[in-house]
Amino acid sequence: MKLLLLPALVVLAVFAAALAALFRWSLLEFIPGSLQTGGLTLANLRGVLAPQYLGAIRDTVVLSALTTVLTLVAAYPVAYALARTPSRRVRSAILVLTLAPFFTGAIVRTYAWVLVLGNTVVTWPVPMLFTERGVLVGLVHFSMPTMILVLAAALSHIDPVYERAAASLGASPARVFRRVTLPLSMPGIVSGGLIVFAWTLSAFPTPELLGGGKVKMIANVVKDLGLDSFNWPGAAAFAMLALALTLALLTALGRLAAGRPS
Amino acid sequence: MKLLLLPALVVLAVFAAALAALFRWSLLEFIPGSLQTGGLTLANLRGVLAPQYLGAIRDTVVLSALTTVLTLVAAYPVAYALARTPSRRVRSAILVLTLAPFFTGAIVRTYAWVLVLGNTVVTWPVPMLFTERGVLVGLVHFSMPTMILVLAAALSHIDPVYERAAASLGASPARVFRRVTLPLSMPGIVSGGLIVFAWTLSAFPTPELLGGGKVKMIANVVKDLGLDSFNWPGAAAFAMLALALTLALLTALGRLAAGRPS
Amino acid sequence: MTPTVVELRGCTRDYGPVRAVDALDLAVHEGEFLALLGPSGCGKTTTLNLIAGFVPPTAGRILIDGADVTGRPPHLRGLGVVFQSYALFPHLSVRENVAFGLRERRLPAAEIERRVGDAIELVRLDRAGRQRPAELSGGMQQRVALARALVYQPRVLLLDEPLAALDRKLREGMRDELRAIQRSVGITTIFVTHDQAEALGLSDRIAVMHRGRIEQLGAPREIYEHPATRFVADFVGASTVLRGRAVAADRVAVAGSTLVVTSVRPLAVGTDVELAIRPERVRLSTGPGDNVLEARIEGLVYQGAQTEVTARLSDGQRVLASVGEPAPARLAAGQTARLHLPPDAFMVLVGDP
Amino acid sequence: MTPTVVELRGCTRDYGPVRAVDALDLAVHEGEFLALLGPSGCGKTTTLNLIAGFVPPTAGRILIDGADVTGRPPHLRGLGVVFQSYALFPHLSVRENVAFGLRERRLPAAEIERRVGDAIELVRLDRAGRQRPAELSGGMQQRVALARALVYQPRVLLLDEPLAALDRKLREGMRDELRAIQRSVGITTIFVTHDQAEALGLSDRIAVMHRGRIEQLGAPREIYEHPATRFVADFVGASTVLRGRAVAADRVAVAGSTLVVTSVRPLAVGTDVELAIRPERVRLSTGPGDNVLEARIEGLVYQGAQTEVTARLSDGQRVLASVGEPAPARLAAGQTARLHLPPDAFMVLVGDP
Repeated sequence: MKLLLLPALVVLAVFAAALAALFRWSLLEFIPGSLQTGGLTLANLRGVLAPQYLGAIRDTVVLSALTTVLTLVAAYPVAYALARTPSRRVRSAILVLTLAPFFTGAIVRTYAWVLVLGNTVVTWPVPMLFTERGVLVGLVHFSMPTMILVLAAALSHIDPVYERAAASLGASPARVFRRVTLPLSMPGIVSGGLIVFAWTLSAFPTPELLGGGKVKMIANVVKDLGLDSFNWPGAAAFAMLALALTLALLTALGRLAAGRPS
Repeated sequence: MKLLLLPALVVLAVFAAALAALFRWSLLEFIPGSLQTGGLTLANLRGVLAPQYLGAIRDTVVLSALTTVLTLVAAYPVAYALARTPSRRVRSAILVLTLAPFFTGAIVRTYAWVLVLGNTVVTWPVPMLFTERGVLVGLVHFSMPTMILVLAAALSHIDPVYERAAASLGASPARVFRRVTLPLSMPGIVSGGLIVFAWTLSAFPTPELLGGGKVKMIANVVKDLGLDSFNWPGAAAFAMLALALTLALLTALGRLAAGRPS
Repeated sequence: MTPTVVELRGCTRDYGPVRAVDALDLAVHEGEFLALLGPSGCGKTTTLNLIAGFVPPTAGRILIDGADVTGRPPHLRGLGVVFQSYALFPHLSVRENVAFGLRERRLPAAEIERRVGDAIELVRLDRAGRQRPAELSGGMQQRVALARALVYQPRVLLLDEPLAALDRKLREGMRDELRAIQRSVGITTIFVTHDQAEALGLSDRIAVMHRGRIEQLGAPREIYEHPATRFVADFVGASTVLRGRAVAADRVAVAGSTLVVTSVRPLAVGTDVELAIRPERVRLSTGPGDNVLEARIEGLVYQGAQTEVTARLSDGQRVLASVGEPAPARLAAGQTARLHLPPDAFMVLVGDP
Repeated sequence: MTPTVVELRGCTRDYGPVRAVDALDLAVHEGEFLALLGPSGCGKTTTLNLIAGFVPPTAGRILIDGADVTGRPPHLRGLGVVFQSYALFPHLSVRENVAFGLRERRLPAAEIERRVGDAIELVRLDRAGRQRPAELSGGMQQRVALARALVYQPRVLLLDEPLAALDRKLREGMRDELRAIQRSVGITTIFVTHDQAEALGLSDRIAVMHRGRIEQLGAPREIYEHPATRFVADFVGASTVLRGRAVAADRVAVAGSTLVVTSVRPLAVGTDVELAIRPERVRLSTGPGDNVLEARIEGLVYQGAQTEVTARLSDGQRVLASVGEPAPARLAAGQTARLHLPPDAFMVLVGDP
């Protein structure tokens, strides 16, 4: 199918060029108050690690990690039900409920949470809106559909005969889950966790709206730099940081996966 | 695994409650200049179809459809290469190149396009930035990773023996693609197209930044209503519209799929 | 009489509108090796699943050692199961797979270590202990599955087509090994198969299943030499079944000739009867004689030790014959041959005509 | 002599460090049915893929009707292929599947209609034309695959284990049908199988493959009665192979006794020789005599028509015997039996000792 390889190369070249352009911008000198840029410099990349940004980076990593863990815990049972129910109707109901927020879009979904967290529906014992707690709730909700789909795909690839075998060997349902289902779904847990973590690292509308300017994640810093200060080289440098974090994560997990015999 | 069903029900109940809350808000009367709402009304749902919004709805549907088709065409060859290359390295390279923009986040990606489309890198023969053309480019780029992954999954499920069989029956590589590979990848084309279309219907950062206020899609209208006018019931009504569009699409395609014998 | 270990009483299992198992009664005795033999869809695997507890019966009861276990979940039944696909846990090593059942029984580590070692030795896999199942050949995987199911000394061993996934050559080796291990352990075993050669070669008793019911239950020799029904005669041993009319207590008219039939019971004169005869009992005859029919040879399949001959009688009925080497005459398709059907070779069939 | 249709000249195929096919020479004649027989991994499927053009050879040339097709892509080779999994297009109906090859040849619609009808009739699937492959049974799918590969009258038919996916019972029926269709069409056919019974029953010639090479090539009877090597003797017919020392031109010392061996060639006195003997040629003897060895019975496997006996000689060598019914004596494991090995039953092996 060489006929398909040429267009593939073209598309990939465009992707590579876009990435290269972004990288080049991150190396250009920012001239405040101007859209023009100066010569090559490492100042932007150094600037990323300036004290005023380190807090945002730390907050982002912590929030992403928490989101990943909470999403995993909340999504697993739903994914299990989705993968294992014999009923077409139950499957459809689960799909509609979990995918609906996915398809209403970030803005609508986030507004819904502004309403819910803003004490308009229920009254919360602790402040939720414009706190990290609120952002976390929004991020988990945002990540749920993806996580559910990835986990359900992994779970549906596990042959139920393994669970039967474990039961025949004397394992109670809880033990079957612990010793067979859970370890065999590990590939789904890893990819789902990875996607959600990396995705949350670059989340924008959720922290912007639910954080109300009080919670800053990397994307919000980038937006401030780009849109408010027109510091596009600085924004590009942050983008490179996010990308580097993601690639580092991917590599680490790849090593981990290669380290344990399959 | 009844142990897992209870938490699944709890999670699903939260989803259902969020959806119900959104629906209820869409029925509450908006009192301009106030965050309080009045009694039940259908005014918001009717307001969605007011002339000043119909243009945005039409633009959204047209842009989403164009994005879906262009993404499909651009993503197919890459997905094919990804699914069929025997080389681990080629696969890794394709994955890094296609997934990198996915993980840099909407904001960074969109800024990169602001730079590229804004005649700062190359000079375009026609205006790109702040036009529907520019938004389209951004949306296609945004949709590519998802489409590539969905198509690659579908293509990798096609047993190459079918292609061998077609070749043995006298079909040239182009004919093998046309008569076997393409029809057998139809499930991936349908789900990929559906996801991208529905997702684009609710796109926000791309039209907001690349459209520069001149291109309005539904999410931008919702944002204006919610953030600028504090008309949350109106925003909720729009969310319901987006959801209804998506469900209608899902149902139509479901019918279509059921109509043709598998 | 040896005590009954597993008993099914009127067990029925429906899948939607399909009745997979139909009011089945079965008693399996202490230490015996019982085969459930039948074509796909006959209900044999469902029967195994009922015993293991993987599916509950729609009606009926299941007893193990006299105790009603109908509602008891699989992990409390204490059985050993070997699955067709082996179902070895891919994330565990061979040793960990074998130790699985012992760990669930919370035995002391030293005890587990010792028994796993013994079981691995029993199936001759001493060197593969640290490998993952995916690194093993089919035959080795089969042995691990067997060791895993035997190591905690279950009351009953259930085998679901354990040899079906193996190559023909390997299958025969594993068959003998399986039998030797079962004998040495002395465990009551129920074995599901669609392969009559496996059932005949391995079992103490065979239950031939058809449409959710047991068509015949007996020792291999009994099943082979005295099939009760046309289905059993055909499924076990690919017999020829001839339809004819009894013209005397020991004579049957078939294709214009009269055959002498030595049967336990005298035939009812004037009734239609079905006679089954094994291909290897049909002989080529050089001249005419008693019980010799003329037939046109339709097909010859050389099989080394013997040649399988398909021939058709003058009335269109088909006869299969297995002719040993060296053949008494050179055979060719289209020729007319004389087939001798010895009077004592006939099996008179009853039931589903 | 009949003309050569397919010819492989010194074909080698490597997969990374693994040599799947090793400098293979093979000529397939017009109209013949040739089996490539061997265990999994012997290179038989790779050989088929080389002929079909699915993989290029690492070295060597492939000729069809004398023309070099080594570099020609599969769709220009004009062959018919039936795959082990059938590879029926799931999105097309049975008729559309069968019409596929004709459409690619751009025949007029009426012609396609007619030939598809004929092909579907040939394989007796008249009623299934509009169904999808998934709605058909395994045997029916097999027939569709055959019709699809035959309908455009290819020069050569390639069959890759076409019966392996079928149940034992169905397999035997399809085997006969396959042979009948091939005969009636008269097409040159190359058939890959790991099943010796299929190869013996179907083929005009058998190429027994081992480690990427053809170990022996000949008619079924020749392969069965005169295996050239230990591998062939064991793979085809599960022979016993005895090692002994030639003490005269026609005498071999084995396990303390001297056996008379009728061989085409005189044996070189003092050399070690390997004698193969088929299980069905070994007879039980009631008393001592020429060519009678004592052996301890280790295992008995009842198979209905015969019982397979495994026995061990005093020097530890194993002998397999197939004892027909009714057995001359009641046998039991552990007993000592006398085995008669007829002088003309021995096959003297050459090569890989």
